Amino acid sequence: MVSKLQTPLTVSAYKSEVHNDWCPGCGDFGILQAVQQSCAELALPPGETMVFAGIGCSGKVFNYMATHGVHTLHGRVLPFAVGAKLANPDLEVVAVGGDGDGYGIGAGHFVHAGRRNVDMAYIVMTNEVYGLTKGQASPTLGRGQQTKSLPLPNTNDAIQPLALALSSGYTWIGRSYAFDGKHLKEMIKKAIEHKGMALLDVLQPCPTFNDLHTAEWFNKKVKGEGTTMLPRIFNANEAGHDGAVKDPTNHDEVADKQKKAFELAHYHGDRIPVGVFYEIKLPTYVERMQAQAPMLIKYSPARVPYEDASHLPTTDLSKSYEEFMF
Amino acid sequence: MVSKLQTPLTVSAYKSEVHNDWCPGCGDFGILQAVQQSCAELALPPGETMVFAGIGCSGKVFNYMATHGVHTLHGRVLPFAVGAKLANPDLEVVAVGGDGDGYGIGAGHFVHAGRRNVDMAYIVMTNEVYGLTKGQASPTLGRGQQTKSLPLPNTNDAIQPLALALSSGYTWIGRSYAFDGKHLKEMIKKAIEHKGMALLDVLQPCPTFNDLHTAEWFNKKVKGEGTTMLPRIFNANEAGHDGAVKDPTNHDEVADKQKKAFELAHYHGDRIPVGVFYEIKLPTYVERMQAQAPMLIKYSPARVPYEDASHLPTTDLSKSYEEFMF
Amino acid sequence: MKVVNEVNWMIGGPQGTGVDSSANLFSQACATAGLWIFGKREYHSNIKGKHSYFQVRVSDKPIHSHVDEVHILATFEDSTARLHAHEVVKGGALIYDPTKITLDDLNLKSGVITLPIDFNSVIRHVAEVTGMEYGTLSLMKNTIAVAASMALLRMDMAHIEATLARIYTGRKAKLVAPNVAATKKAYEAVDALPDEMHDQFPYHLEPKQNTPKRLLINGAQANSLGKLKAGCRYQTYYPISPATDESNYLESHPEYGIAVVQCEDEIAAIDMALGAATTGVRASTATSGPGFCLMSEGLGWGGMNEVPIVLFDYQRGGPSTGLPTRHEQGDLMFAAFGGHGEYPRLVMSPATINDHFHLAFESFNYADRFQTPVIVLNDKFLTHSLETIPPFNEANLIIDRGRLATPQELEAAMADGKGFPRFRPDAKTVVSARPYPGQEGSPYWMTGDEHDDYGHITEKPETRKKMHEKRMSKYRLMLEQIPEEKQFSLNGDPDADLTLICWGTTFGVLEDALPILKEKGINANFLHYRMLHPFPIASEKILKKAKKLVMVESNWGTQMGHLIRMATGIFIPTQVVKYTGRPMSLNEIIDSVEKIVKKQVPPEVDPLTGQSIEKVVLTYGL
Amino acid sequence: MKVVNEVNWMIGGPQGTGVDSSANLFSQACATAGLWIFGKREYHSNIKGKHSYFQVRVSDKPIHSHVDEVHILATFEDSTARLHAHEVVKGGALIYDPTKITLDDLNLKSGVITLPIDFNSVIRHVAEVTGMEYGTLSLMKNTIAVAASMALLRMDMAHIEATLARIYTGRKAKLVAPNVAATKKAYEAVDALPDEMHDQFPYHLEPKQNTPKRLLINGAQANSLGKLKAGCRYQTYYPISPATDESNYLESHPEYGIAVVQCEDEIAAIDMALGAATTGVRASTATSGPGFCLMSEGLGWGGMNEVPIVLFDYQRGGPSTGLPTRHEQGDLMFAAFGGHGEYPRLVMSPATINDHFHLAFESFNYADRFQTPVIVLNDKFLTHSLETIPPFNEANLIIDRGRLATPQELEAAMADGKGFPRFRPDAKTVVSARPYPGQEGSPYWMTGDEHDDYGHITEKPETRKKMHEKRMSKYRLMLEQIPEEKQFSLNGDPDADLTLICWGTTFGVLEDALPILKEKGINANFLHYRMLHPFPIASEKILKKAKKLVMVESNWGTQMGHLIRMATGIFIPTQVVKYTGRPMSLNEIIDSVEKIVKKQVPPEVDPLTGQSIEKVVLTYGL
Ligand SMILES: Cc1ncc(C[n+]2csc(CCOP(=O)(O)OP(=O)(O)O)c2C)c(N)n1
Ligand SMILES: Cc1ncc(C[n+]2csc(CCOP(=O)(O)OP(=O)(O)O)c2C)c(N)n1
Ligand code: SF4
Ligand code: SF4
Ligand SMILES: [Mg+2]
Ligand SMILES: [Mg+2]
Repeated sequence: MVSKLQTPLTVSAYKSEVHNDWCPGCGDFGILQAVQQSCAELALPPGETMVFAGIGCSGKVFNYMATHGVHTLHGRVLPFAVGAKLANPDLEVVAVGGDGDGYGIGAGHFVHAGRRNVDMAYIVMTNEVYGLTKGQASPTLGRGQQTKSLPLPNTNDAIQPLALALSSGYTWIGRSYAFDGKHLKEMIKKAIEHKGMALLDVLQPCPTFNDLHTAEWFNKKVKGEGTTMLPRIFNANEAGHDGAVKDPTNHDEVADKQKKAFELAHYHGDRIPVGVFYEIKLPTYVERMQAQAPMLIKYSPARVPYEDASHLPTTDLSKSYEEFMF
Repeated sequence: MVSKLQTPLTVSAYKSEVHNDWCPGCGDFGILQAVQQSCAELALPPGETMVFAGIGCSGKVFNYMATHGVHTLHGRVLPFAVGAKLANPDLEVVAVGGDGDGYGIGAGHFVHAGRRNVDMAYIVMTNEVYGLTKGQASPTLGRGQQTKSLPLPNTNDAIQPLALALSSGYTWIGRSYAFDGKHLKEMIKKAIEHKGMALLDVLQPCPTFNDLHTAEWFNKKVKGEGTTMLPRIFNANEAGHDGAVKDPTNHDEVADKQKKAFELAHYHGDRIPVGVFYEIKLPTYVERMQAQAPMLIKYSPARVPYEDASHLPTTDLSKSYEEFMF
Repeated sequence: MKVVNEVNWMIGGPQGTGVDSSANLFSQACATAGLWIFGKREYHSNIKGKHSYFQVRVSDKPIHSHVDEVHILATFEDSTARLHAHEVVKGGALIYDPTKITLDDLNLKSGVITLPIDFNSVIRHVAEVTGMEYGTLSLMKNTIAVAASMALLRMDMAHIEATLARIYTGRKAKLVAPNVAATKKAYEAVDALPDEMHDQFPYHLEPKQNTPKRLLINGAQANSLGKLKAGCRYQTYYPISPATDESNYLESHPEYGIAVVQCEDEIAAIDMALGAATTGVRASTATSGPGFCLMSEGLGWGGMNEVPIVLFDYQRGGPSTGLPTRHEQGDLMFAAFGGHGEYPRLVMSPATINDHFHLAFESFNYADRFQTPVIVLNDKFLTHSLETIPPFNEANLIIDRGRLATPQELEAAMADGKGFPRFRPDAKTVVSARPYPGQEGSPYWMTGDEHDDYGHITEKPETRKKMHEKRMSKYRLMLEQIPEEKQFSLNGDPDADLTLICWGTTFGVLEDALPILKEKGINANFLHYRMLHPFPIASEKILKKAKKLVMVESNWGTQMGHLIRMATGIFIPTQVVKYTGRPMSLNEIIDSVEKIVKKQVPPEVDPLTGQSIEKVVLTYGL
Repeated sequence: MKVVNEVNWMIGGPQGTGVDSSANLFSQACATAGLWIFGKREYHSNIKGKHSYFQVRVSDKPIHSHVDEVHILATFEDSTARLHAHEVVKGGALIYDPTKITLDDLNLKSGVITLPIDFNSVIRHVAEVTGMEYGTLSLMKNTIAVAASMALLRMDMAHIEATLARIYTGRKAKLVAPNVAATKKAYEAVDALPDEMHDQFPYHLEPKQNTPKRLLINGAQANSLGKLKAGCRYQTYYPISPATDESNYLESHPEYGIAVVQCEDEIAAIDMALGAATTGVRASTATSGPGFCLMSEGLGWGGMNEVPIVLFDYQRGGPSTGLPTRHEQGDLMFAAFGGHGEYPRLVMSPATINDHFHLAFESFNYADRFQTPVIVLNDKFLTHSLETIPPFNEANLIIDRGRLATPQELEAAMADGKGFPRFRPDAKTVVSARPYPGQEGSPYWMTGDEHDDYGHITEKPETRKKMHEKRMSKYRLMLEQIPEEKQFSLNGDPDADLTLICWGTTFGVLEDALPILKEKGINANFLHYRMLHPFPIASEKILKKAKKLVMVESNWGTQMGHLIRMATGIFIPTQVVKYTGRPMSLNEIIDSVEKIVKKQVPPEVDPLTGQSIEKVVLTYGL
C-alpha cells in the first residue's frame, strides 16, 4: 500500500532545483505544475514516489520533480515503471512521456500495459510532434497536416490514443489540456488515485514546432451544435458523459460504457472533448500476482527476506532439491 | 500495379516441395491451404508474389508456398512486408504470422501499420498460445485461463485484435476460422483484393497446446438468443452486419460503421462472429508517396534508373550542388 | 569381456513421442541404482514429428561429457534406426520394431545384436491386462524401450518400478501399473533371447552401493536454484528457446515469492527488470540470441545508471534465428562489446551444471558490488543436459549487496535537501553509495544522459570525464576484486606439454579428456575461462608459460582466442572449433588433440590475421 | 603585424536565437569572397535557451579542423561572453552588448579589443527606417553581430549583402532590406571606433581571386548526395540526433524519386529497409547509438540472408542517451561485433566531408558485392561541421551491383522448377547469384534460420557448415577485393619519426597538424583507417615499420587500438584520447604530440592489459 504523508508538503517541496529548459510558452510547464500540485494535494511522500519519464522534451519532467525521477529510454517508460511498481507496490509510481515516446516507438508497450492493469497513472504529453528532435510528425498529427519543420505534409494517419487505450484494456481513460490547470490537476489526481492502469492524454501546445495547434487555436471558439460559437475544448463529463462502470460484472453496462467511450474518442467536428472517458474497477496485476504467490501478500518482491544479519542466504531450497535428489 | 496471370495455375503450383512439420490436426493446415487456393483463384504470378511470415509455427507458411517466401524476425513481419511493398508496389505482398508474433511482440508495428494503409493483407493465426516455444500464453488468451503448458493460470488480460485494428486505422478488418475452408478462402481473397491495409484474424486450433479451445470446442453448439442451441461460430455478415463504408467522406456513416464494428469486436457471450467487420476505401500509402514524389508514379523505388549500360551513375545532382556552390 | 557400468545409451524418435520421458526414466533408474549419468539431448525447432534423440551415458564414476559411439540404440519407429544404426558399436545392441523396419535397410555394423520388439503387441497386451484403452497407452513405447534396454543391461527391474512410482504421482499415479506391466513384458522379451546373444552383449549395469546422495539435474534447473538462493525475486522473460526453461521453472515455484513476469517482448523484459532493480530487488532476465539483441539498449542504460542487473543469455546457434534448438558459443563478442558507446559489464560463463548454480548465485553479488550489468553466458548444451552431481555446496555462500547507502549518508542527504548523491564516486570504493526508494533521504535521479552526482543531466565536459572514468574504472575493480580462482582455472598437470584453452561449458569434456589423453601418452592440461570480459589478465602468466596452446571453442571465429590476443597479444594458431550446432564429444576432442600432436593438421592462412593456423573443424553429431 | 585571411571567429548564444544562421551568414560571406572555411557547431540537447556556439575558421587555403584560440568572439547576450571571453587571444576582439553585460564581469585577457554594440537600438533604428515591426526583426541580432565582425575584419559589406540576397529568397525576400540596413548600421559602428583600435586589431579578411568553385557543405549533406548518386532509393529512419539531418535532406528532395519512410521505431527502420532491399532497391537507414542498438537483430538477419543494406550510424556521445548532441567515436566495437552469433559485416568510416560523399557512394557497391550489411560510422562532428571543399569528383564513379542472377541462371531455375538456388555458393565468386522478385524463375526463400541453397530451413550439420563458412569467407573477400587505398592511407613522410594512427573523421585535424608539427621540428606522419572491420591486415607492414606509434581516438578505450592488437598483436601504449563529447582541436593535437615527444606524459598501468601506457586525455572545449 502506498502511504500518505501525515503533514502534507507544499507544492514547492516537489520542485527540484534543476533549471527548466523548456521553450517559453511550452504546454509542458502547465503539466509539470499540475503534477506537482497533485502530489502535494495527494500528500505523496517524495521519497516513496517515483516519476518515470520517457525521452523527449516531455521526458525532462523527471529532472524537475523533487521525488525520485527516472529518465528511461525512448518509448520505454512503461516497462521501466511497471517493473518498479511490481517490484515494490508500496511505491507511488507515475509514468510521463511524450506522444512520440508513448504512442510512437512505445506503442507496443502501450497496448500491453493495458493487459496488465498495473496500478499507476500514465500521463502523455500530446503535442503532435517529436519536440526534442526538432519537430518531426508524431503519431498524433493528422494526415496531410504540415507543421513547421516538415518538408512535406504528413503521410501517416493519426492514431486515436484514447480508443487505442480502450481496446487495450486500460481501466481509466481521460483527456485534459495543458493550460487548463484546474481540470488538469483534478484529472491527474484521479488518474493517480485510480486503482489500476490509467491513461491521461494531455493536449500540449508546442509553440516552437506545432504552428497548427497552438494555445490560441485551442482557445478559439468554434461552431458547436447549430451556429453558436462555443469553446473548442469542452468538458464531456459536464456535458453529460459518464464513463464510469458501476458494476464491472454487468456485461451490458460495460459494453455500453465502452461504446460511449469509443464514440467520444472518435468525436468528430471542431470541438474537442476532455474529461474521464472510461473507468472500471478490475483486479490489478499485483492482486493477480498475490493470488498466485501468497508470499507476495506479506512482502513485496523487493522486500522478501533472503539473507540473515551475517549475510548468509536464508532461502531454503531443500524442498526443491528433493525433486532432483537420488 | 500487381499483374495477374493470363492462365491461372492450379493450387498445387503454389505448394513448395518442403515437408510440412506442423502437428497433426493443426489449424495452420487449413490456413495454408486457403492461402494457396486464394492465390490460384486470384491468378497471382508466383514470381511476383511475396509471402512474408513471422516466427512461430505459423511462420513456417513461408516455406510451404511456392512463391517468394520470406521468414522474417519474430514480431517484425509487417515492417519487412511494408518495406517490400513500398519499394515495389507491383509485387503482391501478403503477410502472415502468429498471434504472439503480431499482437504480442509485434503490437507496435501492428498499430502503426494501420496508420499507413499500405495495400496488403495481413493474416494472423490466432491460437492463443506461443506454439513454437511450447505453449506459453499468447496475448489472445483470456485472463485466468490455463492451457496445457501454463504452470499457473494466465495473469494478463486478452487483447481484442479487431478492436485494436479499428483504433489503429486498418481499412479492412475481418475474422475467419481455420477449419471453415470456404469462408476462410473467400475472406483471404477479399483481404488481398482490398486496396489498403487488411487484417484477417483467423481462429486457429492448436491441438497440441491449446486444450481449451479445440476444434471440438469451436464446433460445439452453444446457447444463442433464447434457449436455442446454435453453432458457436456464426457469420456476422449473413446475420446482417454490413461493415462496408459506402462514402468515406460521410463522417456520420464512418462513425456509425466504426461503432458497429467496435461492438462486434467486443461481442459478448458464447458465440463468435466471423466475417467482414469493417471496410473503407482511403488513399493507400503508395498513392500518398506518389503525390509527393511524382517520379514514383512512373517508377517504383526499386525501378528508378540510376545507372547506364556501362554502369556509370546517371543521377544528375547538379541542381543540388548549386545550393552549396560558392 | 564384460564392461560394467560404462555404457552409452541412445533413444530417438519423432518429437512429441516421448523421447525425453524415456531418457528421464532411463536416467533416473540408473541414478536410483547409484550410477552416474551424463545425458545430452538433440532436437529440432519443431513441435511434433521431426527427429530428436537423447544420449545417456552411464558410468561408475562422475562423468561430464558425451561420446559418439553408441552401445544401445533404442528405437520404436523407422527413422531413428535409419539415422543412427551406424553409430552402434560392434558388440552393441539395437532395439527395434520389426513391424516398422527390416534390418536390411539399416547400415548396421556387423556384430551388433538386434532385439526385435513388437511394441504395439506389448501395448495391446497391457491394455488387455489392465483394462485400459489402447490409445491412452501409446506413449508407453518409451517405457518398453527403456525396459528392454535395462533388461539387456541386466539391471534389476526394481529400479524401473521405483522410478515409475516416483515419476507418476497424483493424478498420474494410475499410469504406474500399466507401465510396470509393460516393463515386465519387455523383460520377458529380453529373457527370451538366446543365451549366446546375452553372452555376446558385454555391457552390464550393476547398482553401486554407498553412492552419496546426488542431484540428477540439468543446467536450467541448477541455474534457477542458484538464482533463488541468491535472493533473485524478480524475473522477466519473453519465451525463447533454450532460455524459457529457466523462467518456466521459476514460474512453477511461486512459493519462493519470486515475481515472474512474461513480457510483451525482450525490450520490455530488460527494461522491466531494470525498473524493478531500481527499487532494490535482485532482478534478472533470461533470453537467447535474438532476444539478447533487443536488450542492448537497455543494458547500456543499466551501465550508465549503474544498475545491478543480471542477464542470462542462453546461447544457441546463430546468427539471426539460426539454429534455435542447437548449441553454440557464439555470443561472446556481442556480450563483451554489445551496445553503443562504452560502459562496463562483466561477462562470465559457467563451467559445469554444478557451476550453473554457483555462478548464478555469485552473479548477483557481482552485479551489486560493481553496480553494473552482469551477463552470464549459458548455452543450449548444458541447459538441456542431464547430469548426476553432488548436492550444491552451500557452505561458503554469502550475500554481498555491495555499497549500499548507510543510515548516516541517508541522514546527511536528508539534511542537505538536494537529494541523494547517488553517483558521487566514493573515495575508497569508487562505486557509489546506493539507497532504495522508500528510504528517507533517498530520492535521487537517474538518466541515460550523462549526469552529475545527483543524477541530474549535464553536458559539462569535466563532469562527463569524471563520470565516464568512474564507470570505466569498474573494469579495474572487477579484475582486482574477483578472486582469481573464480576467473579462470588451470586443470591438470601445470607442466603439461599441451595446454587446451576453453571457456564456459566446454569444461566437462576437457575434464573427461585429460586422463584419456594421458593414457594415450599425451600430457595435456586445460585452462578454463569462467570470466570472459574484462579479460582475466592474471592468466597471462599461464599462457606465456604453456608449451603449446590449443584454442577449443564452439564457434567459427575462436572468439575467446580473439579476446586473448586483444588483451595479451598472444595469437593461438592451433584451434579446435565446431559450429554445426552440436556440442563437442569426448572422442572428438581426443581425436583432434591426437591429430594435432601427430602434426596431421594441414596449415592454412587465417584471412583475418594473415597468420598461418592449424584448425580442426569438428562435425560429428546429427 | 597584419594577419591576413587566418581568423577563428566564434558566435554564441542561447539555442533558438539564431546562432546557426549567423554562422551560415558569416561562412557564406567568406566563401563568396573566395576564402576557405571550417566551421564547427556545439549545442545542447535542448530546443531553446541553453548555450550553443559555432566557431568558423577562415583561411587562405583549405583547412579541415578547428582551433581553440578565438580571434573574434561575437555575442549579443551575457552568457556567451561569460563562458567564452577567456578564449579570445590578446589582440583579438570581443563584440558585446553593453546593455547586457559589463566588461568587468568577464575574464578577458588584456589586449583584447572590445566593441560595444547596443543591438536593440540598431534593430529599433532598422524598424523605423523600414517600417517593419520590431518583434519580427529581433533575430537580426545575428546579422548585426556578423556585420560588425566583418567590418572589424575589413571585409567589404558587399559580401554580406550578396549572401543575404542568396539566403533570403521567395517569401523571405522581404527580409533582405532590413538586414542590409542593419549591416550598414553595424559597419558604421565599427567605423566609428578610434583608429588606434583598428590598428591594434591585426586580423584582416581579403577576398581571394581565382579561387575555384567550391561547395560549402556539411557531412550530412555530403553523405546524402553520395547516397543519391549511388542510386539509393529507399531510406528509412526514426528521428534521432545527429542522424536526422540526412533523412531530412533526402525527404526534402522527392524529385530524385527516393522513398523516405519515417518509421515507428528503429526496429521497423532496419526491417523495412531489409524488406525493401529484398526487392532489389538500394536501401539504407540512418540512425545513432540508441537506434543502432535496436537494429542489431535486423542486421543479423541481413547477414544471414545475405541482403545488401547500408546502415549509417551517426555516432554521438554514449553510452545510452549519453550526450545526444556531442561527438564521440564510441560505436566501433559495437559495429564490429554487435548482434548474437557470427555473420560478416563491413564497417567503414569516412575521413573527411568530401569522403562522406565518396564512402556513401561506395558503400552501396560493397553491400551489393559482398551481399551483406555495410555499416558506415559517421559522427556528430563532421555531420554538423561546415567546410569549403572542391566539388565532388564524379569521374571514377561506377555502379557495381555485384553478383546478380544472369538470364541463363533464371531460365535454368525456371526449367528446374525448384526455385532459384539463391544461396548456392558460386565456385568463382563465392557470393551467390541474386535474382529480384518479379524476374521469371526468381522465386526463392529467405529465412534467418540456417538454410539450404534455396533458402529452405535446415538443421543438417553439413549444410550448416557449408553455409556458415560461405558467409564468413566474405571477410576474406572484403580484404582481397577492396583496394588497399580505400582501406587505409599513410599520410605524410613515410619515414617519419612518429606515426599517429586514427580512423574516420579525425583525418582532417591530423592532416592540418602535420605541417605545423614539422615546423616545430617533429617529423610525423599518420596512418588513417577508413575500413575498420574486417581489419585491414595489409596495414600491418606500416605498423611494423613505424618508429613510434601513437593511437589517436575520440573514445575512452582506444577501440581501434584494440582491433589492431586483435589482428596483429601490436599493442600501442602511447595514446591520445578524448571523451568529453567534443572533437579534438588542432592545437590539442599539436600540444599532445609535443608532450609525447618531450616525454612529458607520465606512465600508468592499463588495467585491461596490465601494460604500461602513456595516455594523454584531451579535455578542451565547452
Ligand atoms: C531509440 C531512440 N530513438 C530515437 C531517439 C531520439 N529521440 C529523442 S527525443 C525523441 C522524440 C521525442 O518526441 P516525443 O516523445 O513526442 O516528446 P516531445 O519532445 O515532443 O515532448 C526522439 C525520437 C532516442 N533517444 N532513442
Ligand atoms: C526476438 C525473439 N524472441 C523470441 C523468439 C522465440 N520465439 C520463436 S516462435 C515464438 C512464439 C510464436 O508464437 P506465435 O507468434 O503465436 O506463433 P505460433 O507458434 O503460435 O504459430 C517465440 C517467442 C524469437 N525467435 N525471437
Ligand atoms: S520544442 Fe515544443 S515541446 Fe519542446 S520544450 Fe519547446 S515548446 Fe515544449
Ligand atoms: S504446436 Fe500448435 S500451432 Fe504449432 S504446429 Fe503444433 S498444433 Fe500447430
Ligand atoms: Mg511529442
Ligand atoms: Mg500463436
